[in-house]
Amino acid sequence: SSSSKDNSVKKIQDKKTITVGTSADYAPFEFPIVKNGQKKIVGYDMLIAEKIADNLGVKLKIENTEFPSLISELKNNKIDMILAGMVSTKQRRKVVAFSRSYYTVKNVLLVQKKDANTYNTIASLKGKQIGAQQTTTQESIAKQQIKGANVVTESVLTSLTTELSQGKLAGVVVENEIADNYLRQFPNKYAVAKVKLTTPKDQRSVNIAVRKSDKALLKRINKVLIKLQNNGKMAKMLKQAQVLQDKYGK
Amino acid sequence: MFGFMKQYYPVFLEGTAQTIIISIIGILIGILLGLLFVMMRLSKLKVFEYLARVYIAIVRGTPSMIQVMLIYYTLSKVISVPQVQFLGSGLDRVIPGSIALGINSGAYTAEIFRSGIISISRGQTEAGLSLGLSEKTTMFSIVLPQAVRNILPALGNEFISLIKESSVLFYIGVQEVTAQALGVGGTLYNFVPPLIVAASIYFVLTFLLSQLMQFIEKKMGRKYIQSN
Amino acid sequence: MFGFMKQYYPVFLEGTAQTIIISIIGILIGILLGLLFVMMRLSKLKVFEYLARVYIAIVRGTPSMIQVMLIYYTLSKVISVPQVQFLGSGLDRVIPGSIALGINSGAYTAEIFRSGIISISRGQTEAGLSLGLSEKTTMFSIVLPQAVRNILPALGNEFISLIKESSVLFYIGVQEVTAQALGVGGTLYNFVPPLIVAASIYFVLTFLLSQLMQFIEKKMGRKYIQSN
Amino acid sequence: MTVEPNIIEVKNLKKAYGENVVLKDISFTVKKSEKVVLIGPSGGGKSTLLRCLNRLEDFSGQVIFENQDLSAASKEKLRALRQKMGMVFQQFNLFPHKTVLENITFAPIKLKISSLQAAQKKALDLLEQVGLKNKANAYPQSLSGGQQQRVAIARALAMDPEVMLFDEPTSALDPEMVGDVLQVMEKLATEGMTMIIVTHEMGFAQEVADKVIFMDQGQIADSGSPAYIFKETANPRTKEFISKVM
Amino acid sequence: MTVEPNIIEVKNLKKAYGENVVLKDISFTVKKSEKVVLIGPSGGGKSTLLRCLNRLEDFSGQVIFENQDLSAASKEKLRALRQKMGMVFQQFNLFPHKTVLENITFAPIKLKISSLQAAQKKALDLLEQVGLKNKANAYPQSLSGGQQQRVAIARALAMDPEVMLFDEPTSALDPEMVGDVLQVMEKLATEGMTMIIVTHEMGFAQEVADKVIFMDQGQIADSGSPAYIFKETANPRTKEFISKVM
Ligand SMILES: Nc1ncnc2c1ncn2[C@@H]1O[C@H](COP(=O)(O)OP(=O)(O)OP(=O)(O)O)[C@@H](O)[C@H]1O
Ligand SMILES: Nc1ncnc2c1ncn2[C@@H]1O[C@H](COP(=O)(O)OP(=O)(O)OP(=O)(O)O)[C@@H](O)[C@H]1O
Ligand SMILES: [Mg+2]
Ligand SMILES: [Mg+2]
Repeated sequence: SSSSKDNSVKKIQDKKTITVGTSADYAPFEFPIVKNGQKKIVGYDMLIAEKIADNLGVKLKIENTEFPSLISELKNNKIDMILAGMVSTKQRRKVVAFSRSYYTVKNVLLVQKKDANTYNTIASLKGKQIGAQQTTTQESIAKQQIKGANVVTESVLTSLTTELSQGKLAGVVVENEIADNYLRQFPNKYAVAKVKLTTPKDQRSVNIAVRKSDKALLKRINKVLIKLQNNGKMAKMLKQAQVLQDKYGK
Repeated sequence: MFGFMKQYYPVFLEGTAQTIIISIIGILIGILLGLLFVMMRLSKLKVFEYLARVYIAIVRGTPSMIQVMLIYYTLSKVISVPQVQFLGSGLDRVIPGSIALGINSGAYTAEIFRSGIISISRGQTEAGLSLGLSEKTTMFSIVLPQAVRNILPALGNEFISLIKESSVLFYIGVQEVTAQALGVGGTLYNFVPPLIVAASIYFVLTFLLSQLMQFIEKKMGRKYIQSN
Repeated sequence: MFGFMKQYYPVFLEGTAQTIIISIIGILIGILLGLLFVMMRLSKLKVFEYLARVYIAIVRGTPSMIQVMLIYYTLSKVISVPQVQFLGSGLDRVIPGSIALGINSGAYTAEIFRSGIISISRGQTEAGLSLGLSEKTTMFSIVLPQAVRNILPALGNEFISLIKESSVLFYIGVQEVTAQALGVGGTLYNFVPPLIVAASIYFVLTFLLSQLMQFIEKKMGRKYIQSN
Repeated sequence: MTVEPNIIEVKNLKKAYGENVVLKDISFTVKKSEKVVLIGPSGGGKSTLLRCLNRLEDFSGQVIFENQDLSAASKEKLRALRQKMGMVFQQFNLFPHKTVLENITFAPIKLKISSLQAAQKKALDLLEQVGLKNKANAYPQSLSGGQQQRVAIARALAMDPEVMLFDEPTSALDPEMVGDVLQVMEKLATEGMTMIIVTHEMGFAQEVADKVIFMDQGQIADSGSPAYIFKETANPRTKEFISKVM
Repeated sequence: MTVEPNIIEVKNLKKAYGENVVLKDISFTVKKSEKVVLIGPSGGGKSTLLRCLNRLEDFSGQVIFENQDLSAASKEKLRALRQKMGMVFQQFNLFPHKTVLENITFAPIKLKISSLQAAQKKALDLLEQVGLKNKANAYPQSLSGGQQQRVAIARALAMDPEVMLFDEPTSALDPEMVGDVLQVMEKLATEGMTMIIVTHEMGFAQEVADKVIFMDQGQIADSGSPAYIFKETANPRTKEFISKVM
C-alpha cells in the first residue's frame, strides 16, 4: 500500500513467511494438539494469525516460547507479531505497537467446585493464596484488587491450575474464556467464584503486538481484523477453538 | 542499563534472602539424607541397598525441575504447613520446596559420601577392627572423619550447584532471585539487565560459599597434614 | 492417567529427538571447549591461565538457565542462522541454544580434564620427557590417553547432567521434551502426567548414556588392566 | 624351651576370592611365647593368612585361639578376641586425624578397658619403650615411616595382647629406618610375647624365629627350625626362594 | 681403568623448592664408562640431583653433558641431550596403555630415529637381553615389578644412551625380584655403560661402583672408592649411615 512509510510488509512478503510468536499453554487461545500424528499449535489466536498470513499471501510460521519472553523476541526480530492473548497495557504500549482489539477480556476467579459459594467478596479471600501467571494482567489485577490475599506467581498457567485442583491455591485469576473452558472440561472440579473482579479499561482488550516501526504491517493487520469482525468469522473462530480444545484436551 | 536497580533493589534483596534460606535448608536436608542413604547403600541388607540405589538412580536420572514439581505436589498432600507469608512467598511453598531440593541433593551427597568412604583405605578399617572396635565405632570415629575431610571439595561443589538449582523453586511460586529477576524483566520488557543482576548475585553467593569451604578445609587439614 | 499418550506420543517423540540432538551438540562443543580451556588453564602464559580461570569461575558460579538466556540473546545478535524449522523449533534457536549448553558444559569438562591430567602421576610425564619426547607429544600421546580413561566416569556424569540441563532451552523456545510436556499439560489442563512422562524419558536417556559410558570404559580398560 | 600349651591352632583353613583359591588347607599351631616367621614369594597368601587369624576375612576351616573357635564366634566375642591379638600392618595404618597419643589411647578408652588417665599413662610408657615419648602430641604425617611403625606397635601393645601379628612391618620403610623397628620387635620377643611375623628380613628371621613357615601358592610348602629352612631343607622351592632373597 | 674424558660435569648445582633448599652447591664429574653410586638417607636430595641431571627440574649452576651446558640448552637441544641419557625410575613409569613392545619402540619411532621395523627388531633384541622376549605383547600391568623394571631398562636402552641414570631401581620390588634387575644392571656395567645409580643395595654398590657419593642434607658429605666409603672413611655421618643399612 502506498501510504506505508516502511517496508515491513514487503519484507514479509519477500520472506514468504510471517512468524507469529506465542506461548502455547493457554487454551483455547493457543495450545498444542496432535493431529494425524503431527503436532500442531492451534487455537483462536492461531486461526486469526492464519487469516493474516493468507491476506499477506505468505506462509504462517509459529514460534512457541515462554510468555514473558515474547516481547523480547519481537524486539530482537525473532518474530514478526505476537498473538498470545496479550492485553495491551499502558506499560506494554510503551514498547510495542498494538492492533485494534480482537477480544475483550473479563477476568474471573477460578476456584474449586466445592468453593463455588465460598468466595463471594474480596474480604473472604483475606489470607488466602491466589495464583496468577507471572507478568500478565491477571497478576496485576490479583495484586491490586484482592487486597489481603497472598498472590502466587508462576510462569505457567497450568501449574497454577494444577495447584488449584490440589487445594494448594484458593483460586486462580484467569480470563473468562479460559475459565469457561475449564468448567466445560471438568464440570465437577472447578467453578467461578462470585467475587467481582473489575478489569481496568487499559487491561481489557486483547490485541496483536508488532514492532513500533512496522506501521504498514499494523495497518494490514487491522484491516484483516475489521473484516473478520464484520463478517462474523471472529466469533466463529472462537467457537471453533473451544470445540478443538474440548476434543483434544481429554 | 542498570538504572532500574534504584527502584527494584528491594525485590532483589528479598529474592536473595529467599535463595539463601531455601539453599541452607536444602543443604541440611541433603546432608541428612545423604548420610542415611550412604549407610543404606553400603548396608549388608540387600533391601536397603536396593532402595538406596533406586532413589539415587531416579534423582540423578531426571531433571531437578520436574522432581521439584512432582515432589511438591506430593508433599503438599502429606504435610501441612501454615500459609504464613515469608519473604514474599508462603511457607507452605518454601518448606516443601526446600525439602524437594534436599531430596534431590541427598542423592548426590550420598554418592559423595560413598566416594569418601571408599577413598579411606581398607587398612584404616582393618586397623580399627583389629583393635577390637565395633564396625560402627570404626565407621563413625575412624573412617567418616577422614572421609569428610577428603570430600569437602566435592561437597562444596554440590552445595554450589544446589544454590544454582534452587532457582527451579520458581516453578512452584517461590520468589527467589531468578523469579524476581524474571518478574522485573517482564515488567521492563527486557530480561537481559535483571538476569545479569541475578547472575551476579549467584556468583557472589557461590563465591562466598567456596571461600567458606576452603577455609573449613584448611582448618580441618591444618591439624594433621604437616609437611615434614 | 496416561491415556493421553495414545494421541500425544508424537509430540514426545519429537521432543525427545530434539533433546537428544541439542545434547549431542552441547556435549561435542563442551568437549572441544574443555580441551581448549584445560590447555589454557595449564598453560605457562599467565594471561591464558587467567582467562580460563575467569571463564570457569563465571560458568560454575551462575545458573545455567541464566547463562543460556544471556548467551542466546547475545549470540543471536552476532551470528545469523537461517530460520529453518527443525523438529518443531527454529534452527536459529536450536543452534545458539546448543552452543550455550556447550559453553556451559565446557567449563565443567575443562575441570574434569584437569583432574584427569593431574591424576596421571608426574612420573609418566618425566618418563616421556626423559626419552627426549617433546612436551606436546608427552601430553597428547602419554598423559591424555590415560587421563581420558580415568575421567570417563566423571565425563559420563557431566554428559548426564547436560542432558538434564538441556531442558532450560525451553526458555528460549526450543521444543525439547520438557517444553512439549508443559505444552501438552496446557492442553490437558493438568500437567502432572505429562511431566511424569518427561521424567521417564530423561531417565531412559540418561540410563542409556550411562550404559554406553560403562561399555566404553570396559572396552578401554580391557586392553591393559589385566588382573594377573 | 619349656613345653607351653597351644595358643593358636589353625585347622584346614581355606580361603578363596571368587575363583581364586588363595589359601589351600592350611594347618599349624602356635605355642605360647613361640615366634613363628612366615616367608615366601609375593602372592603366596601370607597376608591373607594373617588376616584370617584375626578374622578380618571370612574363611572355611577353623582358627582356634585360646580354645575359642574364631569362625564360630559372635560379633561381641570376636571383638573381645581381636583385642587379644595385636596386629601391625605393612602400611602402618595409623589414624591420621588423631595424635600419636590418641592413636594409642583411643581403643582402650572407647572400649572402657582403661580410664583416660590410665590409658594415657600406659601410652606414654609404651612410647618410651619404642623411643618416641617426645612425639606423643605429634600427628602421624609428621613422623618418618619408621617412627610411625613403632607407634603402630605401641598402639597394638596398649591392648595387652596375647599374640602379636606382624605383616611385613619393615618393607615400607627406608633402609635406615628398618633397624629401629626390628630392635623394638626383638625386645618384644625377648620379653616372651607370642609373635607371628611375615617378613623378608632373613637375618631377623634366623635370629628370632622358633619356627619358620615357607608359604607358596597358598600352601605351607615347608616348615621347621630356622637352621632347617635356611640350610638343611631339601625342598627345591624353598632353596630357590632362599637363594634369591639372601 | 684408562683415563677417559669427563662425560658429565656438575658445577655448583643448587636447587630449592620455595624456601626449602634441597641441593646446596653440588659439584662432581663423571668420566666415560664410570659407574657412580649415590647413597644417603631419605630426603637427602639424591632423586632431585638425578632429575636435575636430566633437567627435569630447573636449577642454578651448571650441568655440562658432552661439553654442552644443559641449563643453557634450547628446547630442541635439550630433547636431543635427553635422548642420550637413559633414565630408570623407582616406580618404573612404564606407559600402561601401551604394550611392552610399544613402550620400547614409541620414542625411537616418534622421534624418527628408527623405522618401525628397525625399532621393533631392536626392541626384541633388548627384550631378549633382559629375558623378556616372550612378554613383547603383554601390557605392563600384567607383569611383575621386576619384569616391569627390566622393560623400563630396555626402553631407556632403545635410545642408545651414552649414560644411564637409575633412581633406586630395585626399592619398589619384592625381594625375590631384586636379583634379576641387578643382574641386568651388572651386565650393562660390564659392557662399559656410563652409569649413575641411586641405590640402597650396598652389596651391589660395592661390587659395581667406581665411585660412591654419600649425599646428606643436600650436600656431598663424603665420596670416594667403595673401599673408602664402606670401610676406611672417618666421616661420622657416613659411618652411621653405613652401619644402619648394612
Ligand atoms: N581382596 C582381595 N580380593 C581378591 N584377591 C585378593 C585379595 N587380597 C589378596 N588377593 C589375592 O590373594 C593372593 C594372596 O595375596 P596375599 O596378599 O595374601 O599374598 P602375600 O603372600 O601377602 O604377598 P606379598 O608378599 O606381596 O604381600 C594373591 O593372588 C592376591 O591377588
Ligand atoms: N616437587 C617437590 N616439591 C617440594 N619439595 C620437594 C619436591 N621433590 C622433593 N622435595 C624435597 O626435596 C628433598 C629431597 O628429596 P629427594 O626426593 O631428592 O630425596 P632422596 O634423597 O631421593 O630421598 P629418598 O631416598 O626418600 O628417595 C626432600 O626434603 C623433599 O621433601
Ligand atoms: Mg602381603
Ligand atoms: Mg629418591
